[in-house]
Amino acid sequence: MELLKQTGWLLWKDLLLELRRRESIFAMFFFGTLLLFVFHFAFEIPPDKAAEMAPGLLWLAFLFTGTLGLTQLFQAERENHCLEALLLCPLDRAALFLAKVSFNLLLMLMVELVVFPLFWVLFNLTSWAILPSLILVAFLGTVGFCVLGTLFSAVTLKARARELLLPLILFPLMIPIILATIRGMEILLRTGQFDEAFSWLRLLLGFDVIFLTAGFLIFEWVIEA
Amino acid sequence: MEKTMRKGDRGRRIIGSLALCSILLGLYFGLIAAPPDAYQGEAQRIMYLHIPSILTAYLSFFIVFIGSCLFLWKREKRDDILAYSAAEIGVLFTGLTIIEGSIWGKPTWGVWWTWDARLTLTAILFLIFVGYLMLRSLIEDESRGAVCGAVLGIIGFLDIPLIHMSVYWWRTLHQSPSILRPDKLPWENVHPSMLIALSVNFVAFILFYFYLLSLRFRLGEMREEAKALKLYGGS
Amino acid sequence: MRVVVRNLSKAYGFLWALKKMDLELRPGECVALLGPNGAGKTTLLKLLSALLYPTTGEILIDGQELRQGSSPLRSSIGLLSSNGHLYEGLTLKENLRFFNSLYAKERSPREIEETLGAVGLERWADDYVASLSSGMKCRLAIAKWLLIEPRLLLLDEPYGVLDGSGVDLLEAYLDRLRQSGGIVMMATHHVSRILTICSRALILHRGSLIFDEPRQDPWESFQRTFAEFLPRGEKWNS
Amino acid sequence: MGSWEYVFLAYGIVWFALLLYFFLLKRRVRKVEVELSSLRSSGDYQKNA
Repeated sequence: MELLKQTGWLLWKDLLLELRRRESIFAMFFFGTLLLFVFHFAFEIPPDKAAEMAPGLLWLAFLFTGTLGLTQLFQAERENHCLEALLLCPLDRAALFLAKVSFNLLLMLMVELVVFPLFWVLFNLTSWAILPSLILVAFLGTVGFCVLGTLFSAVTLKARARELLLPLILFPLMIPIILATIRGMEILLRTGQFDEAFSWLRLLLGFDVIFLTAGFLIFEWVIEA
Repeated sequence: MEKTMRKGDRGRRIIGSLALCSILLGLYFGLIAAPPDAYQGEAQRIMYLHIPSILTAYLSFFIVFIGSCLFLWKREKRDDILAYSAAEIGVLFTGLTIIEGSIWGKPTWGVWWTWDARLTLTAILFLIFVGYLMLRSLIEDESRGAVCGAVLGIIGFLDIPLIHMSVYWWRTLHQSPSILRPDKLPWENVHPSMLIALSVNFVAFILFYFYLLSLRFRLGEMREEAKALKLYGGS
Repeated sequence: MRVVVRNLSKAYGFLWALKKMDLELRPGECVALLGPNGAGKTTLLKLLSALLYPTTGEILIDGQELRQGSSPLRSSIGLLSSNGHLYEGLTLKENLRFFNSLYAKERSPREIEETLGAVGLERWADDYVASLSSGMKCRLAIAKWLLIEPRLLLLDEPYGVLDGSGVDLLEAYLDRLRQSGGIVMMATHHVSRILTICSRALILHRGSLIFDEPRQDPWESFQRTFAEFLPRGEKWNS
Repeated sequence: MGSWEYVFLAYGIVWFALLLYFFLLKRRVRKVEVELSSLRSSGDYQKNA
């Protein structure tokens, strides 16, 4: 229970700082929509193959936007040695991990809230019935991205060339997420039912559970190193 | 420190000589003794290189995982040196595996690179290894670099099965399983001497791998000792 | 609150920051930590507040070993660094509320305003910390520790930024903390000022403890060691 | 190219790279040994005092 209270306060601080500075959220919004347009120009998508290519482009936009958010994640802690201030408190390090994961998750979900309908319109997809399952797949994918992304954002906190190193380490490890979400969405768009996409969904769920627990255990050593 | 140096060296020399003669044996079997494969002809001989090096790459990734776990648990510099040495040699073997794979691909499929499941997996493993070495070199603080490297080693290893599953599902989705499935080892029509060639080469690779690993580990230990001498020598 | 330091040493790569130190801090003591730059003062403070992992040796607080991670011991340890450890983007009140809640000390807004008044910052209560001068940031840090009430307070050169009234405020707080059985350790270069209030002085030289004596009035031994090891420029009665 | 060329190409690259790494490693080990012996023999204990 104590863990949740501390996580709540940390999240309150992060959201307050973000609402005041509005650095990450605007940058991620515009970057997401920009990427979507750029992809649209870059690839001539024939209408019949739209269902096949659309999820891939959408998820590329989310991944790059998410990485943008990740590099800013510990920015507040870097100023004024605030990370030391947090480590001084009798704070459960897992609470800090949980707070940072949920903060980045909130940011990415807000971006997805805007980019998703835009994507829907741009690729003039029609079937509304499968929207809830699409959202479920996108949500699980974003959770997996935020969990591993937060862990490695902390790992590369004090490394040189941090912004280059983070994507280089993160993307190979993200391949299960990338494949699962894109293939899952594509099957949903193409067939409309869940049967085939179910195995991808199980993979996503497994990914999230494994790395959430691994993150919980390992984060403490990373942040204290 | 003197005594262990000599014992370690003698042990390593034995492994070295064993590795050397098994390599020669492997070359003999692989290139001369084994008959050409019914479908691929001579090109199939590259398989005697390809399979052992893939397994050695996975073995070195497993050693990085073990070294990383031990280091995070007991924080002994020795385990970190083991993990780093295994990663460095792992990169070498994984890179070679990719080169062999594409060379083997040319005569059998007529193209240098196909998104065949096994080649893709080796490429991903290579990227993770490169990420590990980049991370270690870009973090100045020694102890922090070791901890962060260990975390990447553990998370990377935990991710391998998930990557396996997703890549294989992704492959079966696209490429209908052809008769010549490179993922499945052609065991049925294998000639006994082919089997011998494969196993001898496998032993040769493993021995040579452990020889290189112990040598690199020795180098790491000596560097650590030199650092300690500069440091403790002063107090 | 008793702090026992046994065989403590810390090395950064090739350099010894702290060499084999043995130390004991008893309740009610105000320890002055003196020494030239790079003598290991900050390293010792960070080790005592478990921000750094000792290379060898251990630190026992009330018999329990101080280890990194979220040990409950941390709620009784405070580190006051003159301008750090505050969120620039938050206002003064939010900073205090945030840190108090992390220390599991629910403070009502009235208490927070009172403490801000005590340190003379009530007028800037709702401004951002970024707009404060470093002296005012140090006062806010004092307000933070006033509310959290640590048993062991470590200070890293607070005199540098504080003005006259700030110093009196700080020294009054340190006296109150000592009376209630807490321990104070301050690393500083303002030797004369700390000598007036400290009950014991330590001198660090290149990571090793070369002087550790309780205060007496005619303190020849201190003057001798101090003059011998510290650079000329550092007049001890400045 | 006949399939034999590919075989030799593959074997050549692999064993060349492995032996190259082996010699580089040997050189690195020798370099550190020299440094270690100089450190140990000269025993420059004063440097850090």
